Amino acid sequence: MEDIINIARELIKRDDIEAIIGYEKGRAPFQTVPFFARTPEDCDKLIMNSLCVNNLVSYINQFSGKVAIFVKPCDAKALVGLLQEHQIEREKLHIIGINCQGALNPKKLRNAIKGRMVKDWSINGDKIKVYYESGEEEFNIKDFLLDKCPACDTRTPPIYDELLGDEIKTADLPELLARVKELEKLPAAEKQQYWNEHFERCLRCYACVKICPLCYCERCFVENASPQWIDKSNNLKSNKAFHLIRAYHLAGRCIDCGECDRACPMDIPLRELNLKMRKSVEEHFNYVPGKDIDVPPPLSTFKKEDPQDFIR
Amino acid sequence: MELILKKEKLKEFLEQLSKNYEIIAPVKEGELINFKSVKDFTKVVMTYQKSIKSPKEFLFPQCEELYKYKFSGKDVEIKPAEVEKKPKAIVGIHPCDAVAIKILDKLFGWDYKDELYFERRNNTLLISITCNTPDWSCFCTSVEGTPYDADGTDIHFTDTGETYYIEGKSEKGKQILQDNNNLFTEAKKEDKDKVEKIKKEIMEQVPVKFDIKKVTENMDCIFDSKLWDRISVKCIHCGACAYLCPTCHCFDINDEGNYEEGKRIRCWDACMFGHFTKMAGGHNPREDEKTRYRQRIFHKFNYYIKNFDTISCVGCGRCIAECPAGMDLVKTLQLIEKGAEHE
Amino acid sequence: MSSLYVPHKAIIHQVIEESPDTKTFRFKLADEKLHKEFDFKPGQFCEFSVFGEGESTFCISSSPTRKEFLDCSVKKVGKVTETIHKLRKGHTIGFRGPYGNHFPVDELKGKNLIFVGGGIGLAPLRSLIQYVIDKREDYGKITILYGARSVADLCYERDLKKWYKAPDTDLILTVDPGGETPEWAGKIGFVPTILEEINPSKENAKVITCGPPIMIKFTIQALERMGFNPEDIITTLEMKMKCGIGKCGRCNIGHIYVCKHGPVFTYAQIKELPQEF
Amino acid sequence: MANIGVFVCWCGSNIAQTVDVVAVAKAASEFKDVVYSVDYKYMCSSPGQNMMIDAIKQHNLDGVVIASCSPRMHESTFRSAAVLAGFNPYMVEMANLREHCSWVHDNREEATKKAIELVRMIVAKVARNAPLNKIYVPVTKRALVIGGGIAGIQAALDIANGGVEVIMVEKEPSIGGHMSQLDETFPTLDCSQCILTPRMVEVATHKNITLYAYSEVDSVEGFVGNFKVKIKRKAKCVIEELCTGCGLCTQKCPVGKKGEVMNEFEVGMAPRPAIYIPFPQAVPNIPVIDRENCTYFKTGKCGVCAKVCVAKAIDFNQKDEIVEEEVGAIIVATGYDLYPKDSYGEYGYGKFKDVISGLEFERMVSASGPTKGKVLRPSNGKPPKNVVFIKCVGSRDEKHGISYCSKICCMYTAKHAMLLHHKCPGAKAYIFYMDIRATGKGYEEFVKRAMEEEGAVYIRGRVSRIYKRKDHLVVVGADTLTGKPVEVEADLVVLATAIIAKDGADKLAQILKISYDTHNFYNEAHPKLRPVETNTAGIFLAGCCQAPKDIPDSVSQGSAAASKALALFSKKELEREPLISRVNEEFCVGCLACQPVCPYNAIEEKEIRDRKGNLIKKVAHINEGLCMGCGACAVTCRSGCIILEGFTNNQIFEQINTFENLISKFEPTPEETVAKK
Amino acid sequence: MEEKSAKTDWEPRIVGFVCNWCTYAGADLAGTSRLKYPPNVRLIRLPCTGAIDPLFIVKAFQSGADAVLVSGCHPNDCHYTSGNYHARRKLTVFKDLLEFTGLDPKRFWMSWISASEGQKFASFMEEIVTETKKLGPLKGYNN
Repeated sequence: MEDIINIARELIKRDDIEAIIGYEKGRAPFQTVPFFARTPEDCDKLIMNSLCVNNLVSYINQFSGKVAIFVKPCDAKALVGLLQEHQIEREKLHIIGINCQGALNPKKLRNAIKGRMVKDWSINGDKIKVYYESGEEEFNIKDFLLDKCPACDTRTPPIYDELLGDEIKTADLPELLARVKELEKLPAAEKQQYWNEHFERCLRCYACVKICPLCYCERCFVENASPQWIDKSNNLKSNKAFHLIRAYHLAGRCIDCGECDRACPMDIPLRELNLKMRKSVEEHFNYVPGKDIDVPPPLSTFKKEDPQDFIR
Repeated sequence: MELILKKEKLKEFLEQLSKNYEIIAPVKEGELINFKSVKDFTKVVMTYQKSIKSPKEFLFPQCEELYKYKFSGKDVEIKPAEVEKKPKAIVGIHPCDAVAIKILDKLFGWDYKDELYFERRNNTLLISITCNTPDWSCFCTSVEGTPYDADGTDIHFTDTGETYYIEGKSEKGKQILQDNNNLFTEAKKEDKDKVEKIKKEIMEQVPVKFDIKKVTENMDCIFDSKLWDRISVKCIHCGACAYLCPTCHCFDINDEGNYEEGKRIRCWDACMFGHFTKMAGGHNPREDEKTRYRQRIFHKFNYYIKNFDTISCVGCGRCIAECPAGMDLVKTLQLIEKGAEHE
Repeated sequence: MSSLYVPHKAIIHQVIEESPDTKTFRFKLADEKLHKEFDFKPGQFCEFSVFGEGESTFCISSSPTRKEFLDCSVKKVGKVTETIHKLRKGHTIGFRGPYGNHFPVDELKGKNLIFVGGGIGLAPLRSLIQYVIDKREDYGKITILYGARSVADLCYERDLKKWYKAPDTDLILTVDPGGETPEWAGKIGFVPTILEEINPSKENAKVITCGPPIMIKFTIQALERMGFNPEDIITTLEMKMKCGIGKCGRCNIGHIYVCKHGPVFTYAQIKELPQEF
Repeated sequence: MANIGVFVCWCGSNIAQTVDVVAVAKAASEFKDVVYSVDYKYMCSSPGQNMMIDAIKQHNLDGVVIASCSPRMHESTFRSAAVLAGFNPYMVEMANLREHCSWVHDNREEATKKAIELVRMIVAKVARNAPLNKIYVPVTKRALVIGGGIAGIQAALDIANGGVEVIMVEKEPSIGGHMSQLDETFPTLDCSQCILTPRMVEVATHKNITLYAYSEVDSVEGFVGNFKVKIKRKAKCVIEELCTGCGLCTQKCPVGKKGEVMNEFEVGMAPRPAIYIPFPQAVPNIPVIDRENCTYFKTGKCGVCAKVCVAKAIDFNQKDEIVEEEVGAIIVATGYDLYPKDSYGEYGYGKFKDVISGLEFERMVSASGPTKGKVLRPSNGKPPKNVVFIKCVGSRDEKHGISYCSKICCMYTAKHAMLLHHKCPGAKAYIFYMDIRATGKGYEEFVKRAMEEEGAVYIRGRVSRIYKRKDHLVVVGADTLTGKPVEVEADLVVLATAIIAKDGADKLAQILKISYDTHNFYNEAHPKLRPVETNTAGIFLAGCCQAPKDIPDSVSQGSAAASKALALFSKKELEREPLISRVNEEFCVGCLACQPVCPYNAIEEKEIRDRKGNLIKKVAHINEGLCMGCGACAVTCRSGCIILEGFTNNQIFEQINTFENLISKFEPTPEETVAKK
Repeated sequence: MEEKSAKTDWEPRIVGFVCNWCTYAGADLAGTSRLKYPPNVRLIRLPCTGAIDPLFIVKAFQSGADAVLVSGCHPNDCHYTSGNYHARRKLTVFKDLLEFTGLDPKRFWMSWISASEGQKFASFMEEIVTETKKLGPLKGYNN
């Protein structure tokens, strides 16, 4: 923690840095929220731990000047995507890479404490310690990891200007696409039922779109009134259309930060759709997003020998 | 009129009620609690922390048809929408959500009475329940509400452990209790005391976070404060807060259909969306995130008072708990409480 | 049910091309009886529907003193207006209204009226001008200053000719520099400049102005310089509207709902509002 | 909201027989926006067109739907007619009631129902059409001809003679192509060189032609009328201006004497030096140094050529050079290659010296060839007695070779048989064939002559294998006419190997952005009606790069391509269809996902600046000269900021949406009925 | 819905998005060759398969299509050189997504049909209609 405050303090003193994008502690137990430090004093509020879940890169373009940003591997992969798609200028960024061993799901933790009032919490190694009004309790971090984390193969950001700690290699990860494969096995009718139940719930609040670091369109297709491809009514028909196209637009681009999943107030498993697209793009075109800035996105290009078994 | 209902008799009570009413009650959907039209009353969850959506959608649906149109030759045929006539009973509504309905009444009733809303409203029975499981985001007590005071509802429940303590609030509510007399027993003094104790305990769980009087007083001089720039940066401009809010009521009117026929619908809209106030020519009076967030806060804590003599926030905390970007209304109001100078 | 939002059918009777991007649609409510009973005041607006496209808000640009038809003038700016521009005689549209407040026609009685309009901003003024001309004896001297970017952009040519001949009425036309044609006999210059040039008397006078925001801004500045009281300057505001009846929540400026409390405001009232329009 | 007129065509009985056209017109009259609906016997006839023109005026129409045949048939007819009525042609659309309905269905009721829906879809589309105006682009009046074979030469000369400048790019050191390798040509047996050489010289000396030999097209940018071409001029290491073409250097060059470098022109049958002129009549008649085999370049020592050159024309320091040319049209005449030698193992090509290709035979019989016109067995240099010719080697063989017919082999094999007869009196020609295809003028007679007068033995059947027996080759096959096996003891076997696309044809196609088929032959715009145009405006095809051809065909195509180019140059400005993509800059975020999908490189990054010059944002911009209107960018844009004029999202949307109409929304859906109860 | 499928006279509705140069022309050829196929298909003509947005397909399902067909030029034959390759990529992943969310794979068809393959067009239409009939009306897209 000292580290990041010191780094931030040094950076903010530089003339060319307008703000430092990081996290501060939120009011709720286990909550961290995005924070923008503009003065050395602000920097003292910065924190960095495995409860820092938000993907911060979408905030970069809120600032006109150069910013420094703390990035976890997820955020860094999003950066790669944005650089690839000309959405941010590399020169206007100072990237501080943070290794990640998996982030925690604050909601899960809140459920675990069963409504007790939390005074404070701290993270030590693979344990999280919770201090109540009276007494304290310790939990194993690995029981509270976000769904995306256990199978994540990127523990060190793929892009950074400075890295806190040493690069981490991964081994023996669980299957990332296990859930997708499980769903794929369902008969068509069950798949449809599964997704219809989820889509039916959709509020169309577009939190999934707005939180997504790669959904940067000035006008989302769903907002396009000419023509109004997707009705504004939130019925199954248009919700489904919205989600299908949303997922399709992220095909070959989604870097699996899971922010949509987290943002969705209605608990729609959006990440499963995104992972399916990831699987599809990887299987057919041998492409994994978030790795290489200089390669065009897979759906903007082609190979003559692309598979076409399904085409008659 | 205070009665006691054994918990196991709730099902029976709802069954009786369902003879005349469609029962809307909280049920579990995955991890979420949500109000739904219920037929299997064993699924009803009366004691819950926070329903993900407020039941406002049963009075003011997210999307509703205003009328249908159909071209025939050069002429258009128009067929106004009709609201289904069957009365609804919203069971298990928390006091905050119940208060919200009163707030909505004002807006839909001023000048032009919104018939679609009131047709439903007048056909809806509200059965509230004391909220005994507030969470960190709740702040009803800070906005002049309580977790147990359900003004404006017809019947109020309080979960006392083994039984429900039931108060008939409106004439309609009292009549219903009367009609189902056989299900209840008369409440005794110790029951009453118990309920009072519960209320006190819950109040302690929802400490007052700010002085709402001071906040509203300060609003008028804080419009141009730099505060808004600071707070709003984090906001990602989704509509989650507005759509989950029990008092938000902004809507959009749209035509849906094909080239020859369709319907005009109104559906919820949110002032956080960029295109909300964007005019056809491209001008947008609330172009940036700052003005949009400020509009939201001002609408709830200033404009609404000026027009309707009440704030339009009930402290349910949904906007805080569900904000994906960690925006915190309580923090904003605390800043406003401190005044413009403190930034 | 839901009659609040259900429009009346109206039939386009005539389409008048006012300028390259503006057309006036003259229509009649399909229901004869309803049309006869229909009443409104100058300055009020309506919701104009093209079924399948949506609704748009326009002021009624005709005067309630001339009841045969209702007029709406529409500038092509977006999806709905683009479709409106495709309307022809005989097409059916939807109409609901009138909504909002109106010009204080009673308060204006006996006053000298100065109308300052720019471009399509003349539309709401036209309703009032026709009204006062039709009730000529109730009002004092009338001065109309109307300008547009170019000669082609001047709207309501036929009305302008009539106003020119109306009793005790001054009509001054101007076009922005560069917008004139060789035959142009009117003034050349921006509306606020010409306003100061003709310098109408502020005695017993009320100014009613409408036009593009930038014109209004400088016109008001000019009027203040000329000593007009903010209370005597009247204008109409434009905000995005959907319902038109104070529900949908997007036309408010501060606690003021433009659709309910407006669209007509005095400059004195506007000064009190948050500058968010 | 529009005034749309619907014109339902009977097409005589073609439509009316199956579709109740009166019912269609009546149904259409009730569609939204349709103010006029009529049926007529022949809409495309002059009275039919006039009917449309009159209705446009009379009913103040702003949209027209012609419900008749395929738009591919008559769209331009009706659009042109609309122009006569002063009506925007792009407000006319067609519903295909003939090819897509009346001709493919029997049931009158169903076909009529479908016809009504087809009309409804197009009515809905037209209601969303917007008037469009043609795009005009200036034309650079210069042409580029790629390839200096006979097709390219013909095209270049025709254009140059038409008074237009031509740039000719030839890959080899000399123009002339394959034709210059031939001896005599069928069916007249006139000397190939004799007729070709004057034309080659004409190219070299024509004031309107600039010849870049030993050069290649490096890149092409721009669009019809405005191409920018970069041409790589490979270093010849000989200064052209100084060289007198005396040939002394080529004689003194120490390389090639031992046969270590073989002459490509002689199909590898003779050696050549490192500095060489491919053949004596080469144009330009200037040697080039083959740097790969030149001793000086390999070791830094030698320089004999420089020493003997009186004109001091040798320059070892010459570098490849890129020249830029601006042209308005491009003619591609890059020719062909032959099916690779080693592909037919069973015929022993490469294994047996006495198995040669047709082209090798051609060089052998040529007076200027390696054997000075004598037919000799490569194995022992003696004249052969029996020569077997095998046709369709590679051609018409889907299993091992290619599916198509190489077109010229039947004829040249007959010619070879004759030449053998002339040059080697007493030698016998055996020809194994599948069919004899002799469809040109005088061709059939020519083949007949070979059979009857020149004694060629035609055996119908395929050769199964060739093996060596002592000094001879035994050709084993079957005569499918008699059904008996055949064995010929041959001294020489000549294979009529297939014509295949030029090596690198696909690469050039990608540079030019023209399409090519699975065999890498270039695609013409229309197989019948636009045989010399490509789908890329301003690029034309001539000769074998499009498909196998004989000389007369190549020449006529060269002339045809030239006339297309000249027609293009006859206008000051080019008129282009406005059906191209446009970017909505208000919402474009400049992700440029559209850029790589554009096959024409028409998408550029554009900076949007405010009045003070500050950069607001970068957006995609479409060069309307380059855009061909494929629409790939439009669907790649996630936020729908790109629309394709003529096929806008609004138009497509309405077409799809109209579909929903079957269930009227005024009848309650089952759910609604239940809810009401 | 149930009511609809119970009807025996139900006919599937099929929307085809086809390119102007190959499949539309192939359909024309089917016409000029007088080949017969069921009348359930409505073709929407586009310049190229590369100009087909998955939104079109979703919209078609929403609008009551029981099956959707996309067809264009064979690889290498694209009038615009590469539109069909781009379409192939885009629709490969989109098809995966449709199937993942429960659409029967037999409701989305893609094919290469050239201008000379009138016969292929006709028999393909025949097959799609037959297969779709087996599946019954599509549910879950049109509510």
